[in-house]
Amino acid sequence: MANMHKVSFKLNGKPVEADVEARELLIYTLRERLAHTGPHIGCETSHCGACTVDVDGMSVKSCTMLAVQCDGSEVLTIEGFEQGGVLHALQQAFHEEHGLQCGYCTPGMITRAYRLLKENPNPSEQEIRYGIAGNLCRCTGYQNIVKAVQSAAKKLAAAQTAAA
Amino acid sequence: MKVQLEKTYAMPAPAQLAWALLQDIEGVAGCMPGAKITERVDDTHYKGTVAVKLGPANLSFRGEIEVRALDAGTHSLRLFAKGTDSTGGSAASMDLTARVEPVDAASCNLTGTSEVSMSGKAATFGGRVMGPVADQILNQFAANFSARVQAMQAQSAAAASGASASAAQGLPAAPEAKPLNGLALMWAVIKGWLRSLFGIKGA
Amino acid sequence: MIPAGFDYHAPRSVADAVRLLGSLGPDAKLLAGGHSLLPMMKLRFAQPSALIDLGKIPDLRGIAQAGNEIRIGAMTTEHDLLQSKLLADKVPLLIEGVGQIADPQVRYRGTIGGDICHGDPANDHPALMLALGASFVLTGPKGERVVHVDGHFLGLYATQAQPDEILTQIRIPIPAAGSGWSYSKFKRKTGDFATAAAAVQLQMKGATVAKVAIALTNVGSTPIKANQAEQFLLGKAIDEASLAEASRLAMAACAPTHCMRGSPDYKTAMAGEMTRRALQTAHSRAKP
Amino acid sequence: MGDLSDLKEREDKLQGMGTSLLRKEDAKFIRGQGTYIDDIKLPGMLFGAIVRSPYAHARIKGIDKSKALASPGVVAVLTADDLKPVNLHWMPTVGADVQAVLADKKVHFQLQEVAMVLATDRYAAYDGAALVEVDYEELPAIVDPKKSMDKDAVIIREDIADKKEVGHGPRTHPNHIFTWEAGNKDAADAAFKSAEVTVREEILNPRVHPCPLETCGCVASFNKATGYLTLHVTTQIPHLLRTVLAMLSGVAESKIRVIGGDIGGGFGNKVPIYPGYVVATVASIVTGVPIKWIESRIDNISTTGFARDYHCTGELAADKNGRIKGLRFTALADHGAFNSHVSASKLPAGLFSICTGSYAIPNAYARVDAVYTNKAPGGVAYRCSLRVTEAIYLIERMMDVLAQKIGVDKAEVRRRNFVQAEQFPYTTSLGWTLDSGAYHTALDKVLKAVDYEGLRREQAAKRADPNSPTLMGIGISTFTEIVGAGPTKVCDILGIGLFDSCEIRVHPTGGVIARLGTMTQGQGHATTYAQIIATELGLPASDIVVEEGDTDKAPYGAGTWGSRSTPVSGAATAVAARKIKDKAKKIAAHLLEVGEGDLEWEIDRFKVKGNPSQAKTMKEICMVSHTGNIPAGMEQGLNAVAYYDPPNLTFPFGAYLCVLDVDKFTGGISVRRFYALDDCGTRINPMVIEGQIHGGLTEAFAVAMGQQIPFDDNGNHLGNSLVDYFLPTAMETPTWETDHTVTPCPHHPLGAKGVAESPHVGGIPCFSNAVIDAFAHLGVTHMDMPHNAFRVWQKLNELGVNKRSARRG
Repeated sequence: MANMHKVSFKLNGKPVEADVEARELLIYTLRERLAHTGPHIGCETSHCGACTVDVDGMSVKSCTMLAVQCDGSEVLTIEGFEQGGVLHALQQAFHEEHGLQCGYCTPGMITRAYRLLKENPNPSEQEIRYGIAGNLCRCTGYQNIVKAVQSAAKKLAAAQTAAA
Repeated sequence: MKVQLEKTYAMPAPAQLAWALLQDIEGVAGCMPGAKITERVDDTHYKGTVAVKLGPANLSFRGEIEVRALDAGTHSLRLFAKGTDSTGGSAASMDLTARVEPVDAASCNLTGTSEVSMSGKAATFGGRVMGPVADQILNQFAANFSARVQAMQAQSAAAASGASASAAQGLPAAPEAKPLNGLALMWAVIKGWLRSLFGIKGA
Repeated sequence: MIPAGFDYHAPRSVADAVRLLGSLGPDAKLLAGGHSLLPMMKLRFAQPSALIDLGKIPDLRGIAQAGNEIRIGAMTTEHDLLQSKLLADKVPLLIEGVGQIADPQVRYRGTIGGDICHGDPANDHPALMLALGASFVLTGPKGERVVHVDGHFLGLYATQAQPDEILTQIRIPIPAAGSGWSYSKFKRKTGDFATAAAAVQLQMKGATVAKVAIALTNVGSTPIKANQAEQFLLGKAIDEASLAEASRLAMAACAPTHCMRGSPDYKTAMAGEMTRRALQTAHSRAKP
Repeated sequence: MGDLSDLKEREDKLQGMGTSLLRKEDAKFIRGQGTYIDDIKLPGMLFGAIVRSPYAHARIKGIDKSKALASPGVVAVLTADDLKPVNLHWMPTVGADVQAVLADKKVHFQLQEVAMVLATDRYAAYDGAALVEVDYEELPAIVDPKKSMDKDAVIIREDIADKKEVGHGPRTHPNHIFTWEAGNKDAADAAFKSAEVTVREEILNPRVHPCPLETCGCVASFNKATGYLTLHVTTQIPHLLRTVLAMLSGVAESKIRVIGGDIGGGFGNKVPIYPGYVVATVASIVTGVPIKWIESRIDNISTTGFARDYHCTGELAADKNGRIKGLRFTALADHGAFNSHVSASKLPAGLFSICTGSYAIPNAYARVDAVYTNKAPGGVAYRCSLRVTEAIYLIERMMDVLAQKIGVDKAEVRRRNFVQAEQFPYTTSLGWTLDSGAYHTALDKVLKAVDYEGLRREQAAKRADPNSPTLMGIGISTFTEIVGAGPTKVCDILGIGLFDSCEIRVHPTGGVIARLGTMTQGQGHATTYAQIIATELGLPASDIVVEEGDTDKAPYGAGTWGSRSTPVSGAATAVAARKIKDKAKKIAAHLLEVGEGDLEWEIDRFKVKGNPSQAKTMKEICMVSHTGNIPAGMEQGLNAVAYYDPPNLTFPFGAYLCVLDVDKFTGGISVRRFYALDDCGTRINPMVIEGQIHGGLTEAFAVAMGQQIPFDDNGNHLGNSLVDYFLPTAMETPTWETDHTVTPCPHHPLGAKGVAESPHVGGIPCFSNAVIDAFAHLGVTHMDMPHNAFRVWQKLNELGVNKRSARRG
């Protein structure tokens, strides 16, 4: 029997703890132990990106990271995007630009786009396509997802200047 | 997923000795890297395991070996081995014909013809590595086989007029089954090539 | 698609990691970014008894210049490499190569050391290292040794690193100012290994080649240095004729196996084509 | 009152048909609050992991569970022997065959289900599965369907070796399933005999997989106390599934509840009923605790719901001007190891007979021979109706082959053979009545939009230049789809007609709940159905709730596949709404004390003709309908249910054009432009339609350029994970240009047709035609999909196009 580990990390700003086997994948801990079912499992070979979460400022495929590796980390999932009843600009934009259909890739896609815009607040279409190339969508053909990310980028920039 | 292999190795020992060893299935298996006979069902049926290790990858097969032919006339042995890996996800079988041909009084050739067939995950994901791996296994098998025939030769020499027929008895124990080691093997296989390229750096 | 059980260790220092590696035995494996190892473990091709996670050793991360070489900690991620102004300035070939590895998420986790240690000729760093003439610092119980990339890759998943050694640092001699570079990679889709790729570092003297390194990805059981193509190009101008001959010589060095990416013929042809394109691009970037 | 701005305001408030209403379903998905199958967790739930065969064909000599049972957390291991007592080790298929639920004595394809390990969690279950020891005796496998019916071919299905037929007429070989024919062979043969020109090609539609991002799975929960079975499951057909479960399990259909929940994409993969569902259900009935089974991605691609695998031959006979006189299309269909192909009972080859496409072809004959191989069963329609992609691919490819043969432009040869606008309704020589179309208009609009002549000029220039590094290809496809199965007289599954349904309840304050027999998987039903009702009843879409997929709540229907939701359930919705509107009109007349004939409808109210101030809004009527102040003898309430049996299928069509460049040296292809014009009749929500077209085109691109499930000679999969199986990322996916014309469907209450599949069905041949057009000047008439770089390079290499001129630079 493999040994157990106690991991504690910040999940969407709140401290959490779990007792896990060393082999337990982060996606499993999030979904099965911490009831965060936003991130999904799509391929298990780290190709589809449906399980994408943000760990310490990195977009990570949580099906290819062990929960024990997250001890002491800051983890952000789709559940952490809406703040005080207000949707994040990306959530709003995916809705307004029809950037989702079945919704299965959406949490991973939005979480990835979030980090992309943090690093590149004003990306070109090509930069967006390159930036979300680790996230597969079978429904939309990406065109409206690209539009959504562009529109969110504008909204966020506007908010920035307004705040400044 | 099938690969056919035919290889000939020079053995620094008389054909009779090599043939004697070839008839000793446990002994032959002992020369197979990572292989071990775990049970002798009868004279022609055995059970055993083979562990193949390549970098981080590690497959261990358990299965059966059947001696399909043992022809003293042509000094040839035909084996059929098949097994499934420990997770049940992969399976492999090998139809092997090994033949000893005298070259001169002191040396002979060991020729192996085999068809290896893979099923399951190993065939799906292992296609890219299968050729090289099978190659490595045979090369190390030949090396071990050669070492043992030479040991037998030394022994029978010591035992003055050794009867080759009984040479199979009292052999040195088969080298303990170590899993096929990718590093050591690759090193052996391409040492010559490396030397030609970069001298013997890192040897 | 769930790995078998194992023990997990996260040493905080290289010394501890080396000690653990020694004490835990041959069935323990080093864990870097995990994007090669974890999928193998999920398929249960690999079932290590223990993982030694190098991710918590700060000393193993970082990019710095020391004299005429760049030193990169083995656990530096592909993403860190891409962000590095120093590399963009001194070793642009590495940046161009890394930008074509896998996808963004994999680049956040994947490390240069892990990519090299895996000893997979399909990975991109091995050929990049060959083209750059890098050296590797291997740390073991007997201390450190520095090995040159030439001859480091012995075969599929096999390198000169001994089972008790850890790759701790990569040292890259800074290419001469004004030299050109290119990593031309042909792949089926984003996230895929190269069907074939060519890494070229080129130094011109006037109109002719003063120094050139050509290395190929995924067309043999190791990354391949196209020595004959390099030899041939010395002193030649880069033109249709020399490009044709250089790519022919590069192809002659290839020995790929068949897989879903294509036949040996095709992969060899792609290696030739990528060599040609990398040389052209490198030439266009090189200052005479 | 009544002035235009007021009318517009009231119209806008409804957000009814024709407006791009943002989707109601998005709210939960953008918050990560969807409830997909693996999100469901019930108390005491066990996880089931399936043990699968590494062999494509083998006898099972023994199964040793002992090690698995000893593994921590493992509760039970089920094999065929354990299912025998309840007689569920085999199950009937919709193809009139039987399929092993768990392998009984033999495995027939690689990764076939052999056992299920039940454990306290997923990790324990997979550990246990790895410990089940199965003793196999390998048998030779048949992978190539062309070898299935060889005299000495190994018999794949020993269990039915002596069965004379499997549903559809006599079998001529133990590995033969059926032979299906349509049209008049003699007439077609005669047309070929007298033809000035004939062309023939062998054309493969390779085995592919829909590969939705969510794999298949279920949670079965049987309550021993109440005898009530609840199945949460990834299904596109909840009601049919409930019926089949009742037939299989013996549980009364009234005590079975199937819940579709949120589905992470279907594309046909979630139509069939899979062994995993059945074993989990049986396991729950036996253990009395909930059982979850979730498929891995590898299992998904390898074992559930493949598509195509049609090995076709196309022949056309024409006069020297390219006017087609005869058509002969045949296909050898690889159905895998069991005939669980999804098809309507009377249509074993589905709708393959739509293969005359958009063209007036006087004489046609089609034939499909289906055979067994050692591959996975369960052939589905991958984002298309049954076998329609196969049919349309064949005719659209053959139109190009014909054009090349007679040296006529590929657009022109289509024009010359189109069914003319005035010919509709047009009955094809294979028996379908195309209800409407405007094919010339569509094609001409596209050619103008892309400057077709200009493109051909550019292509000619490129062909003339030996130093051009690329070959330029222009592909056209002018397809006609057949969707909306379907009229019960032609279409049934297990005897159940493929009608569909809608139940509408209007509440006193004007809120509406509508429940339908369909099952959304991302198509936006909650939005588009609401828009239909909004327009029909004059109540705002925002107050209309749509429910689907829970068989305890929704009326019976055949589900969502084959683009049937709008054609069938959309119609049912309109019909149900109109029943309510009729009753509302009576109430309005009663309240306004006028005859019904004196009333006219205006957006959201009935008003008295010539006296617009006299009116009753729908909202007012909703309340009144729940009071006593209604016409004598009338029942309270404003509810209605409609079961719609469509008089015909619908025939959406389109004209697509693709421009691409082939790298002469790598075989790599880059799509420069793709222009898609679709005509799906009345457009309910343009935004949703656009989205469906983007998605369909992307899946068409994937199929044409890279998708294939390859096998080796032993029947091993060679590419069944996303390592190899091609799902394009944002980097590979082209940018889509869309356009439309509107030709309403004459027999649909709203004039609407299906749309989601058109881009897939029409897109695939368009890509292929473009790739092959790039080689047309070199005498190439056909290249099989997928057009991946390796395969394209082989053609370049064969033709020597990839050789550089030996000029010294």
